[in-house]
Amino acid sequence: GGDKSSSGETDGLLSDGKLVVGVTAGPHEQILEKVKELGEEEGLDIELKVFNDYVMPNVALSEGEIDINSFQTEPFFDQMNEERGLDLIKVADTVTFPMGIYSEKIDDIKDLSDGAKIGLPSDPTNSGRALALFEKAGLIKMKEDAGTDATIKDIEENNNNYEFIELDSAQIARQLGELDAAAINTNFAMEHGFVPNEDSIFIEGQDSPYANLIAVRNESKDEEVVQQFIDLYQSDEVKAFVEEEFQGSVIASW
Amino acid sequence: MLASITAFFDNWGVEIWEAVIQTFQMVGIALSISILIGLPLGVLLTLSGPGKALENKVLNHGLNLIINVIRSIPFIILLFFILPFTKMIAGTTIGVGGAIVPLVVYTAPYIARLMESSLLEVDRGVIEAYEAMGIKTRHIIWHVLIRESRSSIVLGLTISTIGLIGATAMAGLVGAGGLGDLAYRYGHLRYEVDVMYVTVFILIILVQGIQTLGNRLSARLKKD
Amino acid sequence: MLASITAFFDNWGVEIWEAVIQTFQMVGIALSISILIGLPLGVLLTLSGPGKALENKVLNHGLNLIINVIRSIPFIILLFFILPFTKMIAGTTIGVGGAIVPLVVYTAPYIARLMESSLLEVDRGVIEAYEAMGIKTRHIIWHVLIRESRSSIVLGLTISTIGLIGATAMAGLVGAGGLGDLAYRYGHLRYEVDVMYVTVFILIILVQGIQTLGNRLSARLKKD
Amino acid sequence: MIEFKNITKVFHTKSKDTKALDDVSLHVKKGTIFGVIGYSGAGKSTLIRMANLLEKPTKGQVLFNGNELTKMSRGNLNIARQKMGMIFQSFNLLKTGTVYENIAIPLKLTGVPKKEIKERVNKYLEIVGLLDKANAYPAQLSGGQKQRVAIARALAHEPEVLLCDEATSALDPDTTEAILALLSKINRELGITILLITHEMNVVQSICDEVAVMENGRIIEQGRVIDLFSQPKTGTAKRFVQSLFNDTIPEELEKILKKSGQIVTLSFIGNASGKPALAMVTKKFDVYPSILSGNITQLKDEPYGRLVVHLEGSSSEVEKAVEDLTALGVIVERYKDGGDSHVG
Amino acid sequence: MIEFKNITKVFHTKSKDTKALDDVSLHVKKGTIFGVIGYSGAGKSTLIRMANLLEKPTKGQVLFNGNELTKMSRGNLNIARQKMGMIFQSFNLLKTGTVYENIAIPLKLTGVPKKEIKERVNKYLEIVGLLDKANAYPAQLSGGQKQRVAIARALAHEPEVLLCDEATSALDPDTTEAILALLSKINRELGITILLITHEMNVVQSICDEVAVMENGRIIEQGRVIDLFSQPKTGTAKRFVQSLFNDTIPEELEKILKKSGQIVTLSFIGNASGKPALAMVTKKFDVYPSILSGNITQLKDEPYGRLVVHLEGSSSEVEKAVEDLTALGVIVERYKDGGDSHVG
Ligand SMILES: Nc1ncnc2c1ncn2[C@@H]1O[C@H](COP(=O)(O)OP(=O)(O)OP(=O)(O)O)[C@@H](O)[C@H]1O
Ligand SMILES: Nc1ncnc2c1ncn2[C@@H]1O[C@H](COP(=O)(O)OP(=O)(O)OP(=O)(O)O)[C@@H](O)[C@H]1O
Ligand SMILES: [Mg+2]
Ligand SMILES: [Mg+2]
Repeated sequence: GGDKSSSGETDGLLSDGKLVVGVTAGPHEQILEKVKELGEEEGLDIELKVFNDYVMPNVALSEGEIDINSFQTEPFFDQMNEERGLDLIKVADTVTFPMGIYSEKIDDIKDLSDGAKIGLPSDPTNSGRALALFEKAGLIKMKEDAGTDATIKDIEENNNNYEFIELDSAQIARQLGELDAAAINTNFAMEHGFVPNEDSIFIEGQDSPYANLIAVRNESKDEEVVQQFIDLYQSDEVKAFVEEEFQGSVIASW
Repeated sequence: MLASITAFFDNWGVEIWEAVIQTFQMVGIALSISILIGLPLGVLLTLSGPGKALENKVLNHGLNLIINVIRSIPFIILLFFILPFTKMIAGTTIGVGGAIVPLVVYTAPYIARLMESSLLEVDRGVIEAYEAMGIKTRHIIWHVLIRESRSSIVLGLTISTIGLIGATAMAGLVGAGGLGDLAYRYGHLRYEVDVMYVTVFILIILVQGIQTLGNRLSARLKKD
Repeated sequence: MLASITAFFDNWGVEIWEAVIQTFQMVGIALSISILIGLPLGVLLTLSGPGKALENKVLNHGLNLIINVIRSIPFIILLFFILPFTKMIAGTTIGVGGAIVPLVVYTAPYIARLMESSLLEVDRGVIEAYEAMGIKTRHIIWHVLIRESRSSIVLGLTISTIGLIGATAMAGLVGAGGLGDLAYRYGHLRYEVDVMYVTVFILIILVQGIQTLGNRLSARLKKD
Repeated sequence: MIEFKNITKVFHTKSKDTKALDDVSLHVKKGTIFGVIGYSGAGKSTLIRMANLLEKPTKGQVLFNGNELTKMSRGNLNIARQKMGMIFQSFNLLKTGTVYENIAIPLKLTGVPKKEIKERVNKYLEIVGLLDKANAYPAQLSGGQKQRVAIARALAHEPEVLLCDEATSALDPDTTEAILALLSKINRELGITILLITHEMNVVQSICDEVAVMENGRIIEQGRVIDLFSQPKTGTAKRFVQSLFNDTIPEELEKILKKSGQIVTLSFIGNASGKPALAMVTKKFDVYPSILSGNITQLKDEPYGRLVVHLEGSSSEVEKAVEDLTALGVIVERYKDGGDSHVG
Repeated sequence: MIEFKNITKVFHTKSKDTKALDDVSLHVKKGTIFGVIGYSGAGKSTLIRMANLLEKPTKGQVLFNGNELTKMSRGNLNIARQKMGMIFQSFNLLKTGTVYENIAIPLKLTGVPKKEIKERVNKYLEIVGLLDKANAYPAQLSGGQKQRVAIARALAHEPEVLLCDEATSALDPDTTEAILALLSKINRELGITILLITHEMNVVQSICDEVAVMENGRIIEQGRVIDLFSQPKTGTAKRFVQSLFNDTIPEELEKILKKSGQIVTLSFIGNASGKPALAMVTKKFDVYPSILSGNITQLKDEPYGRLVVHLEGSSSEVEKAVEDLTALGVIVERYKDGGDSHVG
């Protein structure tokens, strides 16, 4: 279980009888609550540690304070694993939050005027992705080596002088009125009352590389309880819950 | 070494400079407005208290309640809670303009509270002397209460300015930028530690400067 | 109406109750430790100043610098900046345990600053009277300085307690939970506004209670 | 000018209630200098603070120029207060203001024209001898200097009424005399009414017209100064008068002298100094008067003296001398020691 | 016991420097009561604050029992200070403590056993007449009551030396007398040394052995009290003495009387009261002495008198009378008005 920093102990993740799972607040947390419920039925005691931050869940996992985390996209995970030299490993796919571009002012992305204000999420799991989306929509051109954790600093061409404003991902929908367009995660868009496929002026395809994942420390990837957890997560009950709860704004990617 | 410093500033110079400007804008504007609101609020809060010159139970309880309500709400929530209000006042909820309103809402009651604790320390005898001369309460407020507690008020304002700088770090959430936001987003979230160190260093210089200035001024204003 | 309230609490009662407990834990523990550190720090800061009983330029400048450095770093960054230190002290960096250390690091210098501005207001004459009686500085600190400024110290502690409650909202970043975090997570991130309103309401009650208590106590301790 | 009507003031504290004033009535007439004396804690400061309503009476009324202060609006009260200057027992100066500012600021705030302010401040600073301290802050002043600033501040308003609470208690005799001379002068020349609290009988002696004696929150004696000095009715008044006329002698001396004559206290009022009564008696009878202690002084209007005298001689001669002295208008009393003192 | 050696104290302020003490040397011997008088701002408080090093000398040394205070470690200084009690001009009480606590807390902190504290506090509260105010806070006390608490606080330590800065300035004469009697008593019975600053000459007169007169930071005169009273050398000393002996008469009176004789000032020292000099002269010559003003009083050890007398009679008779008086040990001076006063 958690709070065991000394790695490689033979008694494994369940030493204190609980599997400690790190998540970020929001949809990941909601899904994990469902998983936890299922775990109870099967006699697996899951404890959730909810973070509001995108770095801590990995750091805490690496330090052994938690056993598993489920909150990040693959590009972000790879980046962080490498940069900080963490020995973490992806063990399963979870869900995808397709990202769309929304606007209250225009109906077609081509109508964006010169110097338009365009919002995008400020957090690292989402901003690179939003920029990639803008590139795909033909608004900008990114540097070649920009990678998945690109920031607005990595924009190479911005011929129409768009002004990019980084905002809190959860709030962009509410502030959309002051922007000409913005990239919004589908879950937040839906909570705001948008129907993604109808209201977006541009949306990520189903082939998005930004699937979220479950990560563990390398040393514990083979533990039985990890697989048990993955099975719980990738169960039909969870899939049904995701479909019902998020109405297509969160897509099960397994 | 030198080369790497040059490289760093080539890369980040603009962002850091912008962040500095944004921080100064946010702090400067928000502080000015907060003082304009917080000072009279603090005076009113103090003087409407029991046994004071403008004793008024309803006003006192009302002010206390409002200040407490605002101070109850963590800034991170306040920032979004008052979006409609921000929009109404500032016309925008984004950028430096959008950050000013929540920063003021956060800082003004804080200043009022610090004012209160300064004003309560003014010697009653001097106030009485001025009352005895038939001087108007509004003049007593300015020429006795505020004057006599100015050294302590300056310290309070120093403390709140530094608190305000801390709060601007979260103003990044509404796209206002600033040093704190730069440090958080690039330094912490993206692990560009250089950026973090440099911005934090600038913040330290800033805060150290403000505190030193505040302490000096306060000591100079103290005449006993 | 009643039914919906019951439903709400059936649904959220446990979370809210847990958050209340977490908030109380964080505030209670962090405040106690912060006072234990901040009070002596404030005394040392004040008394090492120019012309004071323990005048010591190096110590004074050192303390000032340390306090300023810590107060320069926005809490959101401080939280992560000191992770290794947190790990060393608390053995963990997450949860309530992991939040305590940064909360203390944030609050103690703050208390020290507020202490400083209270202590500076103590009448020099009384201190002199006790010096003239050959009483040890450490006794003067306790029986004169702190005693005479206790009313103002209580107000300062009230202000910092409320600041601390505000900071716990960010402790959610390290998974410590608490009311502020609940409000942020559900209200802000999930649009469950009911939860947000209820938690904010509880926070308001809490803050109002603390402020009222603080003001009352302060007024009672004031004897002039 | 100022009239207190049945004023009672009770201070409530947790441990007990203190009746600082108990049904006090007093009329300070326009143009008079009215002194109030009494032991420490008698209620003097509380009384003077009633005059401008710094302290609100629990019961009773305070009238200023016939108008009830207790019923005035804030604005009118302020107008009335501007006519009253007050010198506080504890000075109450602005710590953050220089000596100059301490006098100038209130003048500015009560609407004195800018040009005049400078003149007035300098005038009164000169009067209290503090021109060279104009730029000093109160913390840099001696006790007496602070008191003089407070005096200058009150005088600079040139008020109609001056309320002085122990205004000269921290001053040396010379400065005190100068301040009293000044008060006398403004009273005489400008008709300013002065209500003055003091514990120094020489202050009462040298400038007061009327005097009231307080004890335990009550006025126990009141009247013209000369009457109080010559015929104090209460023990308190007697002891205050005695403080000035120092008419006690050591007990051993008393015992020795009583063997060879009689010890008497002589009080002269008015122009007794015109007739050298003691000299006449000395020439007429076989007595040798020897002055043991006492004081002859000029009260505000009239001279007044009080001497303890040993009349050496046979008891019949002494008897006759006493009769003669009495006939010459001197009050003769048999000397007895002043008795127990008030404290401890 | 306390020795000041060439003490100079300069206060630096932005506008100018003030030399509060200027090369002052003074020796307060064990067991004496030493008075310091001087005009407001003369440097008296600064001097007394040197005695326990509350104020550090710019130049010079302070010795306590032969040890140089200026060179002591903090710990030793504290030990020395515990032997000195001090009564401040501005009381300096704990605002947050009751009267009881104000006396008890310092006792506790200087290591007085718990049981004894209660006794002592009550004893000294009784002495200063404040037992009934034990639970009051300073803000609830009158000026004199605060001063009495400060006195009780200093006395309760039962120190070897007592430093009193205007300790009775806010007290009525009766209370003052009682406090002075107490100081006299502890001086006599316990041998306590007292350094006392005052502007009230009657305090000097009734309890001091020695006295120093300060002016502009310097000691301009110093000696036994009786010498100061009988032969004041400096103008300042003369004016202080005059304040007690009030030997001025109205100018009009002076003019009238001068026509019928001569006005003289007579000073008796020692047991002049044993010989009724004035009476003898009256009988012997054709003069009618009439006492105009003056005072005869008991200094600490000896009686002392100073009278302004009108000697009515022909100038030759008056001349003879004056000669006779001088022969009897009376100092006779031609009366002239006291001259200009110190302030404004
Ligand atoms: N605010 C107060 N609360 C309670 N008691 C008070 C208060 N102010 C004064 N008293 C009490 O009222 C009585 C009268 O006080 P007051 O100050 O009028 O005395 P005073 O005659 O001026 O004495 P002094 O000559 O010592 O200045 C005292 O016993 C005092 O303790
Ligand atoms: N802290 C200070 N800074 C500057 N000047 C000072 C300071 N303290 C005292 N002085 C000045 O030193 C001189 C002597 O002051 P001190 O208090 O010794 O006078 P004092 O003889 O006690 O007078 P008083 O009888 O009025 O109390 C005064 O002129 C005063 O203004
Ligand atoms: Mg009084
Ligand atoms: Mg003095």
